[in-house]
Amino acid sequence: LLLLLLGGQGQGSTPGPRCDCASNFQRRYGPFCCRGCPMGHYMKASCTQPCGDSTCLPCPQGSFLTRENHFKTHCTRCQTCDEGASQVALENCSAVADTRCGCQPGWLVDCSTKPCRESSSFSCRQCLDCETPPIPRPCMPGFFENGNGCVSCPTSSSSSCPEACSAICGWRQMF
Amino acid sequence: VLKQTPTPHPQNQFPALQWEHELGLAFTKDQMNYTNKFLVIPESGEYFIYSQITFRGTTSECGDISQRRRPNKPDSIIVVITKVADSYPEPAQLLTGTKSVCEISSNWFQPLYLGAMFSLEKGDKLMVNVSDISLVDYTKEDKTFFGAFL
Amino acid sequence: VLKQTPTPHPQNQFPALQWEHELGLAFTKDQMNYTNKFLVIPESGEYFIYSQITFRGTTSECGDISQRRRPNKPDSIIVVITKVADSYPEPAQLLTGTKSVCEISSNWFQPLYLGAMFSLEKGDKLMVNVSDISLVDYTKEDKTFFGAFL
Amino acid sequence: VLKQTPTPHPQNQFPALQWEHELGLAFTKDQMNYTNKFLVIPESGEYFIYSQITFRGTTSECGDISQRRRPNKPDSIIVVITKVADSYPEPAQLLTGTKSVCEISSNWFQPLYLGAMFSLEKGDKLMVNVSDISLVDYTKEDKTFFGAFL
Repeated sequence: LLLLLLGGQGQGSTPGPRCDCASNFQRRYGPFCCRGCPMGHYMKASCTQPCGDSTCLPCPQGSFLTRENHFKTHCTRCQTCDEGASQVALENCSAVADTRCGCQPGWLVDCSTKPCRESSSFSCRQCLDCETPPIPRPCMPGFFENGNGCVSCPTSSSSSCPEACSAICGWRQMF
Repeated sequence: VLKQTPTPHPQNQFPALQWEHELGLAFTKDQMNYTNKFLVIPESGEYFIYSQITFRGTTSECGDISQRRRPNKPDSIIVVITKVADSYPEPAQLLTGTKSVCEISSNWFQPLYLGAMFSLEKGDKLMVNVSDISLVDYTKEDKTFFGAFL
Repeated sequence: VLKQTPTPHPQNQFPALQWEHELGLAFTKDQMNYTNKFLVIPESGEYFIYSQITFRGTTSECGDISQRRRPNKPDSIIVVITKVADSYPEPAQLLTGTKSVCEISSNWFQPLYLGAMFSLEKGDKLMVNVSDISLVDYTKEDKTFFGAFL
Repeated sequence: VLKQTPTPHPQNQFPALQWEHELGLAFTKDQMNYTNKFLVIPESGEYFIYSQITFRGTTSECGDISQRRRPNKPDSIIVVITKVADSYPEPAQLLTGTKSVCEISSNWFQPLYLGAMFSLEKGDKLMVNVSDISLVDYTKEDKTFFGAFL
């Protein structure tokens, strides 16, 4: 005598949808396998019947979740754009997507670090000073301008002493 | 931390920060209450209080080395965790993080972290004050935070 | 912390550190489990999570003040404590320490410390990610460490 | 922290700090005992140990950029939390905060914070050692502190 058992594996007598938490959008909570929450919602409570839906509530204002069929119990807080760095919100936070910060049209994204990383902060600079070369600034004490760089002042007595180096090698000119 | 709305504060007092206490990673529990910039202590006992403030700024005058005659005085960043109690009219400074800033780079950013255990009374209120609110990085909750537990 | 064997990591993700969890001062207790760069949370509750990373490097390009036209951009050191949960497919950044680096000295070294309380679920996994593993001082256990307690 | 009276200390050891343990915010409880620079552990268990030392100094030689040919070597500030146990004749370094100092400003000040959990035995003694006592800011209790809890 061959006894063939099919279906629900002891979860209620009527053969319902496959509900053994095997598929990745079900998760076991106590005796039940539950279906997850949609994007933009957090899980308030797990399901109360086999293969039931979890209780999902919308993300409160200022928070979001981008993924489907999840079991997260709180939403992620939206980032805030850095007004001190002249950033603006290119896209405001919604229940399903974080704030997207950037620069207003005509402004340049100026990464704060070198190398620039994906997570590096940035500031926005108005483009009227984007193209023009930086205002040349005097070289450090002990260096003089040579071409477009700064070169250290001569210390040997053989060479002439540039004016910017007078504090270092100017005395030799007097002899 | 929340984006701060500049508010008038007494001349000799650093401004207090506003905090998010429900969204994202933030939470309160066991009657620990947050109201109007204060954590309110629900029962007397020893609490571990902690905070990190990430500061960021553009280059400081002190760091401008091109016009240098002699070393400049540094700017500074300061964070203070303060207790306000009904039992005494003056706030008490529990923890202070203070650092000089003299950066030669075009911009700078750095955190100050504080944490210690204190004997507190029911009803005591805790706040976080900073030397300059405009330097506080409020953009992400994992960079600037404040908490206490029994 | 253990000497790190460079491993490939997704472009937009910082590499995770490997830790010693039995030798010397390191220990695990009450079913707290360490496996493959992760601390695994044994029971749901509020945990205080902390870490210090000591970074060290040679002088940075930004700190080379001789060729200066105008202030250079700083490099940076970053440490992030990250949570990975079964309940959600994306990791969550719990704590971030980020500091600009523009040192004029021949070499530099500095710690970043982080610590805060979080509400965690059984099975949640914690790891420590850093911006540049080659800058991490892994030589002594009292300089670079990571832990959590209930 | 108390104003430190310079005391001779072994050449290879950093000097230990003296602490106030009763006045102001300082307190000891549940048989935790403070004596002669040491916190004495009253019962075996896992303790969270923490300390912040605020250092301050005038400009460092390394930061003197006027005569610069090539980058100088930095000074450094170091804080170590050390355990002394009857079970073993040598002290154990539990936590170390170490930072290079190469400040170009006329003066500088900065904190180093440490905190972690350790498995300790009854009778173990904890002290805080620093690289240079003269750099420690002992003026206010909220800037420089030390503690442990079970």
